[in-house]
Amino acid sequence: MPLDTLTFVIVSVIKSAITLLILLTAVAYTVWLERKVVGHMQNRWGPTRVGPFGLLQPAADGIKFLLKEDLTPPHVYKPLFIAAPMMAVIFALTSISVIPIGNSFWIGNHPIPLQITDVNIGLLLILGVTSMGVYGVALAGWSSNNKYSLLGGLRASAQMVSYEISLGLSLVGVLIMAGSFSLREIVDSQAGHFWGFIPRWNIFHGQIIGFFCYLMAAYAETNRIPFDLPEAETELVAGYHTEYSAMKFAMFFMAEYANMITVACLATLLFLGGWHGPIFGPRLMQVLLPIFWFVAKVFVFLFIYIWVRGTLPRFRYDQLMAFGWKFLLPLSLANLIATAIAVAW
Amino acid sequence: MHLTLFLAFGAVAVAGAINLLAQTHPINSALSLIAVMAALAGEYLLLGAEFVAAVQVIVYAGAIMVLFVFVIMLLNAGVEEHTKGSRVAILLGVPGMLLGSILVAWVVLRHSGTGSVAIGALPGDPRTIGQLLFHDFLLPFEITSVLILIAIMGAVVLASKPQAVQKGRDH
Amino acid sequence: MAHLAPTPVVEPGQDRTMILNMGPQHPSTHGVLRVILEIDGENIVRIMPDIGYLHTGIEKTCEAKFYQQVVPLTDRIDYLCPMTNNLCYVLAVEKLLGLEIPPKAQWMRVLMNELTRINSHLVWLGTHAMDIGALTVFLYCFREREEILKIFEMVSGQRMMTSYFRIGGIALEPPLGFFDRVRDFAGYFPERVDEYENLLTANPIWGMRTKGVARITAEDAIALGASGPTLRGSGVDIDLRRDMPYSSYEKFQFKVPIATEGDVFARYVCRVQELRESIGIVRQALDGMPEGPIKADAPKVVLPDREKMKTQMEALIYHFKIITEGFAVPAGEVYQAVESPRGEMGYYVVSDGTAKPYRVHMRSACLANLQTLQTMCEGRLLADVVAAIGSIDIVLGEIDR
Amino acid sequence: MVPLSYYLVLSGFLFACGVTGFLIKRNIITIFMSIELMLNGVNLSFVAFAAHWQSLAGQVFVFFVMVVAAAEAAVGLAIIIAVYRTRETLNIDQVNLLKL
Amino acid sequence: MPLSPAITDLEQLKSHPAVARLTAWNPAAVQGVKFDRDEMTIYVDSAHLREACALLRDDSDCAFNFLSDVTCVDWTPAEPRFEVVYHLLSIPKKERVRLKVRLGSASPVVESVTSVWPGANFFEREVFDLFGIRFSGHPYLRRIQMPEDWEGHPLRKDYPVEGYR
Repeated sequence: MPLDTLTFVIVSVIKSAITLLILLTAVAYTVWLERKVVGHMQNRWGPTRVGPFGLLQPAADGIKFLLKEDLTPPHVYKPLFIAAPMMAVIFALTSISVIPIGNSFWIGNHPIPLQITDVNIGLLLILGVTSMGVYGVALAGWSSNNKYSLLGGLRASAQMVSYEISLGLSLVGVLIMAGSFSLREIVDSQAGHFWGFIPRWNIFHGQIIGFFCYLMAAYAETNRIPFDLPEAETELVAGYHTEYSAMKFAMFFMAEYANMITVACLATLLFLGGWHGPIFGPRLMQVLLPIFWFVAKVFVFLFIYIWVRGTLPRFRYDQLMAFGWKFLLPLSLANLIATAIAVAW
Repeated sequence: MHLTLFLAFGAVAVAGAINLLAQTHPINSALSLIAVMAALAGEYLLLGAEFVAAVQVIVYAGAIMVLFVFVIMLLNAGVEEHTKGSRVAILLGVPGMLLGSILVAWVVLRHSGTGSVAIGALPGDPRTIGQLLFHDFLLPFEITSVLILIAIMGAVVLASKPQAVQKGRDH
Repeated sequence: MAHLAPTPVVEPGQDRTMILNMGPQHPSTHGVLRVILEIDGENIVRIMPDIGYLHTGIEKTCEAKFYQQVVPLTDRIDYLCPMTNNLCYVLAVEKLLGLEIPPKAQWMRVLMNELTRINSHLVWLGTHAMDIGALTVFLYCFREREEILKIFEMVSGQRMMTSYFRIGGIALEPPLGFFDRVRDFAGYFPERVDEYENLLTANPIWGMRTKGVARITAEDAIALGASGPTLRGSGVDIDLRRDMPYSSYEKFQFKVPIATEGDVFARYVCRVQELRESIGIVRQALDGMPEGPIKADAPKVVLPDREKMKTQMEALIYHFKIITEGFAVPAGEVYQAVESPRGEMGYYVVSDGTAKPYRVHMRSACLANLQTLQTMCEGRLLADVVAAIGSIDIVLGEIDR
Repeated sequence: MVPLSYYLVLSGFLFACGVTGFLIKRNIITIFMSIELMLNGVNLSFVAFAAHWQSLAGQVFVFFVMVVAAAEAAVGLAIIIAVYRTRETLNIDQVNLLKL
Repeated sequence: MPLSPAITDLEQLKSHPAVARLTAWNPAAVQGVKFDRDEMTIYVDSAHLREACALLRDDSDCAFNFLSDVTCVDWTPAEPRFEVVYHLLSIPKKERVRLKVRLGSASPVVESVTSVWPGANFFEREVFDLFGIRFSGHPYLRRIQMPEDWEGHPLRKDYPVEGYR
């Protein structure tokens, strides 16, 4: 094997491992954050017992999930029942691979981009992988051989397919503005300021409606309140994961939060200017600040997620479909046409 | 390297295709087909057709096959039933398929074995494809968009419940 | 009213439909209600409630107890409004005995009864909102409910199973600081109701989920025996507190909220307005609380005060007799109904002249209200069943007894 | 470097599998999936030829095939649902009459 | 508030609208009346119960349009053993009346009032379940509180309260 291929493989493996580590930690602490924030919104404390501020709670949860008895009900369709959570988690984790979290930095003469791989169709790759994510949910619902699960699975697949269209169309506006599928180039197109102080992010650059559509569609894609019908616990017990327990359940759980993080990263890259922000200070600071801005924006987006969860009730199934097809889809189409006209001018 | 990857993806595709035939439950067949499609997306990537690969995953695996799975779940399709005719079809069809593919392989390998493609041989980036699609192939593009519109309408009409049935339910 | 007739067979009527068992272990059937649904996709074709999973035979148990021993049992029927059940039972027995209750006891009963109503409505609002997905309202409601439970504990020593009302009056003189605490609560509670309404009433999603959903007309509601907010939400103006007053409710000023739409939202509006009216009644009760004894002057029925018992021979004898052999109640029968948070709570007590009731029957508002579910839900969506069950505010303890 | 013929053999095999599935399968949905498999086989040869001749037109044809496949899936599945509604079976042997 | 003795004389209570209406309709339907502790009780002949209920519901003077409750009392060993008790409420007049039907122990059957008030459904099922009274014409007379395979009717006075079944 030639040397540069070897280097490529080694660097990729290292980066994948690091990304996976960071992502899983982020997933764990997003759960913690959600419990804490929703707790405070609801006059509770959230986790406090394990570690300071309950910071070790995710570890405790993980141990609990690992040590719990892994039940497989007798009437399930076993191969898919086992495969479904794996599919969910694999697709959720894969999509993070093309997300850049900052500028490249240099080790010697080698530029190390802060992402696993920089492909020039990065955005399409994410869309493709997330569109596969529906299989985990749908097959879990079907293979559980449980009526509630089946309804959850049906709801999930219908919902995710429907909202994917709006999701894709809401992104096209940004693509037209940036003229590229590469996430790095999209972020670079958002550098600079209007009149010296308003950052040139897409959200301030005529894509506010696009951002709104993206937000709604993304909530629906990740099955979060107010679109959490596939797992609406008060109607469908737990929807598609009714029959799951222990680590298999934890996989769905991880997949949901990993998807949330992916969506938040994507929103940051596409609408909120990625890692752009004021850069100052010594050289080390200049390397770290973009990452900080990126993480801060992702955090804000996640916070909105949690905030909405603490506030809104849930749609009904027909209303959800009507909202997706009759409101969100025309709106994102209109946004797309308006953007195209504006850019062509 | 190229050959190894080609063979790996090819093996997945072949295994998926055979599994599609071998499985009796439609959901297993659907999953095998998804595997075939994902493997083909890999082949496209090897050929440098990145955009096609992405669209293959998004459209085929992410949309069309989800519809299939959805319908299988909706209709609660069970294991296939076999009739006398179908057994004959299997007896004749499988050897026929093997024979046919061996024949095709022999002819192809024999007569066009000279050409070869390199990894990433195509300039398959979205920009050039877009140029081609919206300039040279504009008319076919528009016609397909009309086609898909008609298909959508047809699907809506077909899948909506007949009026008589709906009235009968309002008791 | 042919459409109100039940469709009982538990088999799918059509080939495309499927039978879904909702409950008895299901997060939104509020206990152990089992609802058998026949669904076509997400549409409800038929719905049939199945009850009895919490049947404890309280009516039978009552027949083996002395009259005063039945009071703690009544707490356990509807565990969300124990005092209302206490009140209804003691009113019935007092009517059988022909007892005169001193004004302070009556006003205390009104005060506690209205707090109980608020308590029950808070649980309803929280769980109903949670069924529809608004998690936060649940915890907000339980924050206020906690304060009410603390008030209950202060006055009766128990948070839920209070047994505070006794035949002939109330159990104990309210402790020091009790009225201040209630006044404090009544002071800030209206703001808290505003808080709940901020989260729900004008929320478009909440409106979409509740307006026009699970509609029932006034005629159907009356025919099915619905009562309370379920009936008033359909525009029937009846409230037993105002129309057939008991325990000196006629001395209080309050409005009876009515809504005409008959949907989930109408019932929601009725109950939320009732929260505000109830706190108004609590204030009036605090302001006009009369002085005087808290127990009727009937030594053979009412337990003597502790101090009298320790100092007077006669009181000790009465105490001993009441505890060991109860008190005889003149033969006869009484049906006493009160307006519980859920509707018409009625106690039918039959006496044969002995110290134990011959028959105690509870008319459960929920049992009748539950029958409306069929009319409300057929032809609607699965998620509407959850909203409808939430909106009729059932308590399985009361339904099954 | 992979010979073009390898791609064509793979493509031909997938197509043959599709044809066989079309013939031997009894479930309408599976038959339908076999058609998709054939289309996929053809797509592969399109892309391979495009790479071989360094012409993008082959790729463009793949898009058109995908669009047709999508339209076909939508209409076909709708037909399957309609057929299932009236006949309550998915077995092709029992759906061989044009009317009920 | 001393108790006044119950009035059971039909003539004295003629002025009550429900009594007046029922006697005017069919004197044989009214077997007796009782006015005790401000509550009106009318003993109705079991054969005429459903019609009497429909009459009281639809009559504009009475307008007892709301069925509050259906229950039963077991007076064993007396005969007739069962008293099925109906509590009616007039929402427009804010009045109550109690109808009673006496049933013998041999085969306690009474007409169902579900055709008058669909809401009687659960109440009658409960009475059937716990007392074993049969309601003819009830659309779905099955046990409601007890399990389907339960033996006996627990609220009857002769049902054992101790020991194991």
